Amino acid sequence: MQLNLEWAGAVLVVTVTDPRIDAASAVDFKDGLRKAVPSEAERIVLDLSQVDFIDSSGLGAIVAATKALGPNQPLELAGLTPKVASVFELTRMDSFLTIHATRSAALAVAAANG
Amino acid sequence: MQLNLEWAGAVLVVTVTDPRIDAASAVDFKDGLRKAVPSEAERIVLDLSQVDFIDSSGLGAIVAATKALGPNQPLELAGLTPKVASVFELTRMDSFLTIHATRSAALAVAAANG
Amino acid sequence: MGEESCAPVRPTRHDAAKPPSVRVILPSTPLGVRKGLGEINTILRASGYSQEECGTVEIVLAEVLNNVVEHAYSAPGDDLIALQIGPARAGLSFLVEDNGREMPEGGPPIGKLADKHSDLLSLPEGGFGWFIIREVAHDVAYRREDGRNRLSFRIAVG
Amino acid sequence: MGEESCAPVRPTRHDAAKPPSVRVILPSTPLGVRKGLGEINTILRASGYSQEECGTVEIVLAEVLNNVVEHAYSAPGDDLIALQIGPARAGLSFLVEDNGREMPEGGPPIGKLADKHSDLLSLPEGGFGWFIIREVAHDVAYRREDGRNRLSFRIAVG
Ligand SMILES: Nc1ncnc2c1ncn2[C@@H]1O[C@H](COP(=O)(O)OP(=O)(O)O)[C@@H](O)[C@H]1O
Ligand SMILES: Nc1ncnc2c1ncn2[C@@H]1O[C@H](COP(=O)(O)OP(=O)(O)O)[C@@H](O)[C@H]1O
Repeated sequence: MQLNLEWAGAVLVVTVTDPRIDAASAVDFKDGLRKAVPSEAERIVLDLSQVDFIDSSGLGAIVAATKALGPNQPLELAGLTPKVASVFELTRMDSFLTIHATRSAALAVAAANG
Repeated sequence: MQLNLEWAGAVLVVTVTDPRIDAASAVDFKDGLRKAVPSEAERIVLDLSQVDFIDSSGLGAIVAATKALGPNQPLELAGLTPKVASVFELTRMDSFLTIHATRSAALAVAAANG
Repeated sequence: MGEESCAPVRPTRHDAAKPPSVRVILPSTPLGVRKGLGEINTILRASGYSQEECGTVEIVLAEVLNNVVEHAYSAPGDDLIALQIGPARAGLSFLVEDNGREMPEGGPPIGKLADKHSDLLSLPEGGFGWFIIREVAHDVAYRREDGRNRLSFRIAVG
Repeated sequence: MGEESCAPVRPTRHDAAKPPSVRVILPSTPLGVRKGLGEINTILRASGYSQEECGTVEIVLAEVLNNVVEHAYSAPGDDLIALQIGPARAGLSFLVEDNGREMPEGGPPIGKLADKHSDLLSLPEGGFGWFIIREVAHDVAYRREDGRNRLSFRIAVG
């Protein structure tokens, strides 16, 4: 599972460059994310704009990562493509997670919130 | 690979109770047959009436076993089911190997030949 | 699980799609499922289904097939899953068959969702699969026959 | 390899069989091939092919698929074999694809048989595979494309 890391101040932007977070890659994704995020990160933006498909394993991995990072390192999502967005909506996970239209929108909000 | 052994005088009847002698089981079959036949066996009847399918690996294993046992311990076949018989015919192996319609036919011939 | 309730992955109706009749056999492994979904997507696109409709089919099949891999068979190995796709009165019909273990309660789980009022930290990290299936698919039926699991359902696309 | 030469596994003609459209993805392992042949057999029987016709298809596919397992791929692992079955002008058409190594001479072997006059002890213990394929199948064609082997042929059943 390919993850691209980039800092915007204290915000870590993690871009998933694989087109799928599915049963074949969810464990890898969760491990990769855990290793990628240092304690200095005050906020994490997960850029999913290159992800074309997610299934319930991928969804579970994102929920698990969000819970593991906890309220002090909020994980926020950005750039959901249509199929991915519909899975979040279908499972109502869109009402529990913070989702931004784009990565820049996510960073703008992060900057405004300090 | 399940082989059933039974003696009829000095004739050893080996019944293959698995439905397939194929690429997944041919090596096992060849090993099993080698271990099953003691030097006392003067003739071996391989009862294939429970075998529903054989491929070229299984055919090769039978040819190899026949060659390894040699002319002093002739290996003869009995009870070929239709699909199995057609593979022996197709490859012309039916003209090199001794094939009996049934196991009792094989034993009758063996008894007549001493 | 009525037509009304599946708003987010709403099937669009048009006349172009021609339901294929196809059988797909795939390895019971995560990568086998991924590959099979790719093939099915190609077939459905070629049959005139929209990208959105293909996405609807893909998410349901992903959940059904991954459940077989993870729950019906013990460990990824040489096991296979057989899938039949064909025309239905309204949409496409699907039949998924495997030789794995029987469904735990003799039938597929209900599939429930997190409580609306629960907070993030109490969210479940799994169990979304059957909720998605029941939310999107129709006429879900399960039977155990000849040591085989047979799960059939319909998806309203086309 | 004309229609005349495949006497022992002779296809019978009747009107009941309806050629199915099948996509198969198999693990490149001996057991994967065995299970795949079982699923294909089930589908062909359900499509109206006789037991004898299914046997004809099974032996050819067994040889083709086991060759991929044994010769194209280095060792049984996560490799996959893709197989497509569809209707042909006369019979069923097959396309087998793998990502393994190229056929040694740039094409499938001729497949030859033991000399009629040889004795038992000089019989070959292998190499029957391609003889069987060429004896039973028609229109055998091989091409190497995009690092993939594509072998197509037709079997005159149905
Ligand atoms: N095909 C199946 N065979 C056996 N058990 C199943 C199958 N599908 C689902 N289950 C059972 O139902 C439960 C819920 O399935 P699901 O909603 O897909 O969630 P998850 O797979 O994430 O656990 C599984 O944990 C399993 O116990
Ligand atoms: N799919 C394949 N890819 C590469 N080489 C092959 C393939 N099929 C056959 N061959 C080569 O052709 C030879 C003859 O094949 P075959 O007649 O099936 O006999 P066998 O498999 O028993 O050796 C093989 O030994 C191998 O060298």
